[in-house]
Amino acid sequence: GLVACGNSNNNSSSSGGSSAPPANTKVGILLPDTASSPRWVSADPNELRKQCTDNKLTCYIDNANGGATTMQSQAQALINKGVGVLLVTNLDSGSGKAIESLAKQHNVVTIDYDRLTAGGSAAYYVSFDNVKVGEDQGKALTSCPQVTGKSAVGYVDIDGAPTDNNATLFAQGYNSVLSKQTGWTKLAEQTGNWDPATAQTVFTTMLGQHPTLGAVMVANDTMAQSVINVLKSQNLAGKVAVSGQDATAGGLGNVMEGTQCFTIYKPVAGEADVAIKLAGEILSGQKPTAPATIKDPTTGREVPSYLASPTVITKKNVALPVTDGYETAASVCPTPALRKLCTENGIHTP
Amino acid sequence: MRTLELQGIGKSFGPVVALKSVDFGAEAGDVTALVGDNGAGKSTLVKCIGGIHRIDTGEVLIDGTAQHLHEPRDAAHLGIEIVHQDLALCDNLDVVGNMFLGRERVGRLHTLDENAMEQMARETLTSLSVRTVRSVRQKVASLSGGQRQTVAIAKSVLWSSKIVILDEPTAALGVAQTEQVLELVRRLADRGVAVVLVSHNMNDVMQVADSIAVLFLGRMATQVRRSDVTQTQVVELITSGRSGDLGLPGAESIGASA
Amino acid sequence: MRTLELQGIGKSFGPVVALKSVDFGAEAGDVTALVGDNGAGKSTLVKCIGGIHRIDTGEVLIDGTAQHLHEPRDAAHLGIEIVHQDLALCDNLDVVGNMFLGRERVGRLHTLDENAMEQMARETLTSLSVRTVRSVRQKVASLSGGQRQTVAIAKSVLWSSKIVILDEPTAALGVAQTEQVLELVRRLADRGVAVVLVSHNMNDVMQVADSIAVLFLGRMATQVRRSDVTQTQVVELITSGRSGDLGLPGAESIGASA
Amino acid sequence: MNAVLTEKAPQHQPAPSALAEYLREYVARLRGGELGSAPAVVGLIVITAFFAIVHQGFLSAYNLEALVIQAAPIIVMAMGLVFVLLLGEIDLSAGTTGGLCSAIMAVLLLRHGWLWWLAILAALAAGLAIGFVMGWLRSRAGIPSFVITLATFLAFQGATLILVGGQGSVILPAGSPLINLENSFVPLWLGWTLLGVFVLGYAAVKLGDAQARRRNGLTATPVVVIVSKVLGVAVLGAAFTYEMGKNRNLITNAFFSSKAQGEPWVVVLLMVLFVVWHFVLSRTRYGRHVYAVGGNEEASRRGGVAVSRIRISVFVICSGMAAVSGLVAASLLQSVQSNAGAGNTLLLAVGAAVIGGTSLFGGRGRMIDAVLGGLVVAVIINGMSDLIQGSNSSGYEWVVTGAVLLLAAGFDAVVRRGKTL
Amino acid sequence: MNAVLTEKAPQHQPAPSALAEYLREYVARLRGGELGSAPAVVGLIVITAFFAIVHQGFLSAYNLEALVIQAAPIIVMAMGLVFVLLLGEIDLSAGTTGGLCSAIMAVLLLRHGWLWWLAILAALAAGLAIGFVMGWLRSRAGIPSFVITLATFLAFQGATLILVGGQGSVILPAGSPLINLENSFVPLWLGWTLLGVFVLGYAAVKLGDAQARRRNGLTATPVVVIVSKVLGVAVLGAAFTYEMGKNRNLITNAFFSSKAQGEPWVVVLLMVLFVVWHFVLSRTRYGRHVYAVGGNEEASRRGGVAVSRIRISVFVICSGMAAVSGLVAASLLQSVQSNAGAGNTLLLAVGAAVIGGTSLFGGRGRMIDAVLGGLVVAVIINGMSDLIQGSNSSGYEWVVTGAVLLLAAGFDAVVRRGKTL
Ligand SMILES: Nc1ncnc2c1ncn2[C@@H]1O[C@H](COP(=O)(O)OP(=O)(O)OP(=O)(O)O)[C@@H](O)[C@H]1O
Ligand SMILES: Nc1ncnc2c1ncn2[C@@H]1O[C@H](COP(=O)(O)OP(=O)(O)OP(=O)(O)O)[C@@H](O)[C@H]1O
Ligand SMILES: [Mg+2]
Ligand SMILES: [Mg+2]
Repeated sequence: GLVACGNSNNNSSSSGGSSAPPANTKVGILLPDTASSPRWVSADPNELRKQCTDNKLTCYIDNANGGATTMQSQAQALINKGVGVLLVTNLDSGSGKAIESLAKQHNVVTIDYDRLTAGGSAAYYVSFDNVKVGEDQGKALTSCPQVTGKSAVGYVDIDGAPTDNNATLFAQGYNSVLSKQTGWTKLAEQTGNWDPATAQTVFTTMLGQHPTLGAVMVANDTMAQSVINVLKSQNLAGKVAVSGQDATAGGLGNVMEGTQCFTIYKPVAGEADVAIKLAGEILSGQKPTAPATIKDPTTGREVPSYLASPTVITKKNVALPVTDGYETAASVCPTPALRKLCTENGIHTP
Repeated sequence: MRTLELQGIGKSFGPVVALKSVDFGAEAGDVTALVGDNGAGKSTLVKCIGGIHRIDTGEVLIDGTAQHLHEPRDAAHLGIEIVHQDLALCDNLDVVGNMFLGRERVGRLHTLDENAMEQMARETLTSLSVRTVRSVRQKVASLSGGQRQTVAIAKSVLWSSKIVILDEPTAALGVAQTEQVLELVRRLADRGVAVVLVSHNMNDVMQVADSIAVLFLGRMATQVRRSDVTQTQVVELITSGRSGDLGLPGAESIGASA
Repeated sequence: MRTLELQGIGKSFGPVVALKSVDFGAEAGDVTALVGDNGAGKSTLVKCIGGIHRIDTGEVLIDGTAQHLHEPRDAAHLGIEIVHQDLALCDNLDVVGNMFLGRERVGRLHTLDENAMEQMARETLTSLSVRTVRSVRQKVASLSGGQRQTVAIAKSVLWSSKIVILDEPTAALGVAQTEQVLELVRRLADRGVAVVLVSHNMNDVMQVADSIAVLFLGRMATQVRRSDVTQTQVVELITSGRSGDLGLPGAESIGASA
Repeated sequence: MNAVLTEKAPQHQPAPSALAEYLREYVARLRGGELGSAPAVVGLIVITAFFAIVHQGFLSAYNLEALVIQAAPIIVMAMGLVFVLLLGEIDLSAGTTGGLCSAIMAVLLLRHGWLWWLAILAALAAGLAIGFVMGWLRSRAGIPSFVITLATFLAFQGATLILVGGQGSVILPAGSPLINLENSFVPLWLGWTLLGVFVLGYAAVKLGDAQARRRNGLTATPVVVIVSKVLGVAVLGAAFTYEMGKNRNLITNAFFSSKAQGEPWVVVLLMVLFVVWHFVLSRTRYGRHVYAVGGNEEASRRGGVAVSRIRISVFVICSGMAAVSGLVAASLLQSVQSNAGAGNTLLLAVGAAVIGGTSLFGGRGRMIDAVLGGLVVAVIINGMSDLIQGSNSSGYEWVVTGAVLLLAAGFDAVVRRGKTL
Repeated sequence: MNAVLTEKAPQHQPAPSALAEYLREYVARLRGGELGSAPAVVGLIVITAFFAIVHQGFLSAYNLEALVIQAAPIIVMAMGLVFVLLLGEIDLSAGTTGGLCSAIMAVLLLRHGWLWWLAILAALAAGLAIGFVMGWLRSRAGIPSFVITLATFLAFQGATLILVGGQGSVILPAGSPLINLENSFVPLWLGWTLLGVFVLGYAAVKLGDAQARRRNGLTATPVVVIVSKVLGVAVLGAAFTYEMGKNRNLITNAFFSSKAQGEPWVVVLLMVLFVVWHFVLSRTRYGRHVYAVGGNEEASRRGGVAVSRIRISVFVICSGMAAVSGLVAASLLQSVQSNAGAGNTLLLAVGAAVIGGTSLFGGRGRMIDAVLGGLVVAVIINGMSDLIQGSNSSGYEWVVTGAVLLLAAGFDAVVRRGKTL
């Protein structure tokens, strides 16, 4: 699926640039799926489209629905359309690399968006630092009220899908923190596959085996909901520290209720505006210099990178994603009970 | 006015013309034999009456009224019961289930009245001289060829109907069972049912029929009273389409066989 | 030494005893009729010989040697050809495909020699008096009952075999075709083939058989030469298991029917 | 009935009703391959025993509850699928139909403020309507059900995604009665009462049947056999109810006195659905016709069965049950995901029905198959989630799940060897 | 042959071989429902025309190439599935088998340093072995193929994940010959030569057949019909080869002078596979036996066909082709994913075969079905990815893909109405 956006009027100059208007204003954007995070369904497309309009670019946005072949054919279609820059959020490095070499063949510049394509040929990498996301998750978990002051804490890991490289990076991040935390012992580690049903089955068993666990390191909000379901049935919700990620509406609700300790807010705007501005500059013939580089783990190439920092959301700053416009108040506070909590926490419902 | 009357029935399967303007009639109280060579179109005609095949041209009249037969149910509603040559039984149901298929008895709470059905099934089978069906709760998949045929016949005579058509009902039956079925056919006719009997056995036909219709290569050669023909004449009609001045005009009976 | 000899054959289906220590024999050059009431076990016996059912007890001897029949192929390799009562044709293949199934002719490059097969199929069918099969390239799904039976018979007599077993081969056939098949049966026997004919038609049996074996409720009542019995005796044997001093001992023939 | 035939009214011999006779017949039937539920039951026992040995807490009351609530959506979906499979059809979209219906419910409930029972009714109505359309396409347009349901499988996945939208999931409000289905428990006294009603009803029906048959001079199951069957059911049910009566709260202390006690409400739902559908399949005209059409469509048509109406109806039932299954899953997860019902949901439910003994070629299958097969699948999945650990565990878990599934089916097949109708 | 029958050697009437007669028969056959590939061809044309109208670049040489290389893995898999479907069986695991085999290839190539052709051979061998085991389980243990392949579907998904590991994918080295299959092009002269050989071979076979039949006094297709068929194929082939001869590199500048010209090598692979399997199915004893077993297993067994060997063999062929399909997909993506072959791969391939005209109940199907059906599916997917707009596009894309699939199948079904054997 494609969305054409922005102003196709080629004569106006790009927002910050003083250079001549770009001859080509077409940017292709390939998003991965709908399961690994809800962000790919609305947050990213909306923000990217907004940025494109602001930068007077024509953007085509595709979502591959988790299919590597689908993404490949979408890339071909976009190249067929004549895009000059391709933003790729790969499903995995292999298929990402194939797309990037295809683009290179056709002289299209690629930017890795959110996920680094190992061994790929992208000109730039724009992302949050995923290992850092994991580290933040680990640190935030250890400072949850449920575990502070305890000398010994048993915890379990519920990871994302092993097919997703990001999940590996998150795990790398939080494991590096938690394994060094004194008094913390890992009781079990399993994958929840980014799937709430799997996560719920897995955690049910874990809780049965380790009823005294003190913290659950769960990779995102959707799976955290499943963990909380099980804890609720044992009257343990709120007494065990539960992590999260993505600042979903449900996640924010759980944070307000106190059943989830925190979530990670990755303001898409931080990525999207950088990436689209970059694309505009490339199209107008510039070669911007990135503030940092990230080493490609397979080739060792230093990829020019723009890295944004995530924000940990706890009860204190829970209103932030809503005031940013990342989530709407209506979706965070759908029921009277939640509406009351929202008001208490500074989220204003219409 | 005949109970069953066919006028100008035609039926083709793609390039194959199976029936060509066939006229046929069966009267209440008569046994009408329908004979013809293999592939003459007898079963096709029966299936047309039964609503299994759509008729291309022509009309079916029941008691003088033209009827539309699009579904086997239509035929059943008009009081037509048929035993088809390919018996078509549900192998996964037992004998009782097959005999009452589509007309199950229900008792309280609209539940199946298995006991009543089982008893009626037994009685019917016994009356047809079937001694080797071990149990009416047997799946029909395990029955012998003759036993299957008996079940199909029993199924069709369970109901009081106006017209009963039997397509080679005794093909797989033993000596005693064949006799029972022929007797049954006679008895049905005597009760005022119009019975149509398709058979290749000339002895049976000559013994039980009141009227004989001969199909030849999809055309009706002739329909005559039993008393007006000899067995030799019937055989001649079957094999060549004519016999003396009976049957199709000479040219057609030859031409049709090309 | 008989070409086909069965000794003490027994076969049960779960709780159903279909055959109980059956002895039977067929000699080369003879037509041996196998008769019996519906459900007597004739088809079961034929299937045991054909390797379709495993025998529970007893032995099959071909030319005096005991043989193991586990698969229909085993029977074919021993020179046994069978037309089963349930014809079993592949509806999605044409007449030629069915007639040569399992024994297709191949030509150059191991490709099917369709032309040769088509010609042989035509010739065989014509010799069996089948005039209404429009084309041997027709799918058998579209054939009439008698036409299907003819195809099955033709399939089995295409090959030179030692033993030919026909299970009610004329059940669906017309007058002329039945005659052809009976003639064929005689001709095969005269050429030294051991022919076994299962039939319910006593006229045919008395006309063509050299030896008659009577099954009664899964037991062999008797096997006699044709010349030693009358038709009435045979019918009596079929229906009650004994006739005079022929057949099963009195107690058994009654006891078995319980 | 035509009187022609009754001229020779026959004597029916009174049947021997001795226990010995019954057992002899039963053994002969078993040997002849009519195994009924035996293989699935034995398989279930073997697998349960295996997991109970390798995994300590497997048979704890806590895990037993988890097992039941995890099995519930699979069993409900499998129950619906039995109808479709009985006709030799397939519904690949049952999973996504369930997902779509639960999404409809969630969206109506939360975004449009409908009353909870109205939202549930709407979801069920959507399921029935979906089934009707698919059945109509199969029956009237003659499109193979594999293709129809492949198309709807894709389409409903998309529709759910559109409905749930950017939030990835819709979370059900805590107090909603739907959530209680899987997360709230039947009071102990009611649990025992329901068990009593069920057992007594079962006994009454069976004894009544035998009585009626004997009155009509037909062979009937001996009373002692019926009594032992009823006792068996009663003992199993009592054991389950007793076990579920234990407090499953893992941690108790002075502050929290709440107890998790009693069977989840979904057990009652399962019982009701089972009894109703079992009754429909085995004792009504409709059920008989379903079997008949599955066994021989042409014969049924000739017998006057309204084949296309039956065909449509099984799709309606299947999709309706899929909707129920979707609601149960939503109750379990207390939320509806944008990918609800996708993935392996459907395959596992079909697998459950087949392992239970239902044929994919039509004509053979019973309601109990769905229950037993669903339990087998749930036990495998639950047991597996503890057996294999580690962050890359899912790979090994899939491999082992496949292997166990194959073992279960292989066991079943070998026992039935060649008896698949 | 037994001489008994030839005593009455009959006269076979010489057949009329006029064109008129042939056409009359053809029309009658069409009317009678023997439609062959007609519905799939018409469907393909309609859908292509639709997309060509709503989407400008759809018929560009560039997109044509994309279409072909996207369709290739589906077509190859569907070809293998035709064999399994002809026997009324199903292979749910064909997708993951392909994924697993390509993962084996990638791991051997990259982590164990095998030669590329050895690695490919190993992958193919793995495919054949997998097929053998599944066929054996089906044939000897009697487990329904739905359950076997459901189990292997799960297990292979897990095995691929384990093999590929946590990185999500294994990347094939740039220069490896396997990548050329989908990404490198046949020289123009060779493309035209191959087309010539194919067309001449087709003409020779058809004319030779007719000649032989006429020599034997049998009815044969009139020469003029054969010539027009051959011409049709030649024109279509030439149009394709010509279009593929255009340079498809859209942007050229001083730095990049490379041209993308000629058809992808995978086209040659497809042609060879098609010719071989078509030959096997239509002209060999083995192919005849496959149809026979699919039509009536018992009749085939009685006819002396080695049923269980045939049954095993179709699983071997299907899994072998699945392995080839997996390799083609790996070539397309230049890498192997840890979830390779999961998802909708298999369903789409089965859908392709069915839309092409293959029955799921066995006995009816041809090789050309896989090709035509695969093209229909590929056109839908390719066309769809450009058609749908909006932020929630993937949802709408699914919905519309499902709808179009249903339309394609519905068209096919309505045309064949009631003629599904
Ligand atoms: N579905 C069909 N498609 C094509 N041709 C058919 C079909 N059904 C019957 N025919 C043809 O129609 C003709 C008449 O068949 P029909 O079954 O009516 O013969 P019949 O008189 O019953 O013969 P028999 O005595 O052998 O049963 C045959 O030539 C047969 O091949
Ligand atoms: N597969 C089976 N399962 C159970 N019982 C069977 C099976 N096959 C046959 N029988 C039983 O075995 C007995 C003999 O059957 P068989 O088919 O041999 O009879 P037959 O002599 O050929 O009869 P007919 O003259 O009717 O063809 C019958 O009572 C039948 O019900
Ligand atoms: Mg007939
Ligand atoms: Mg028989």
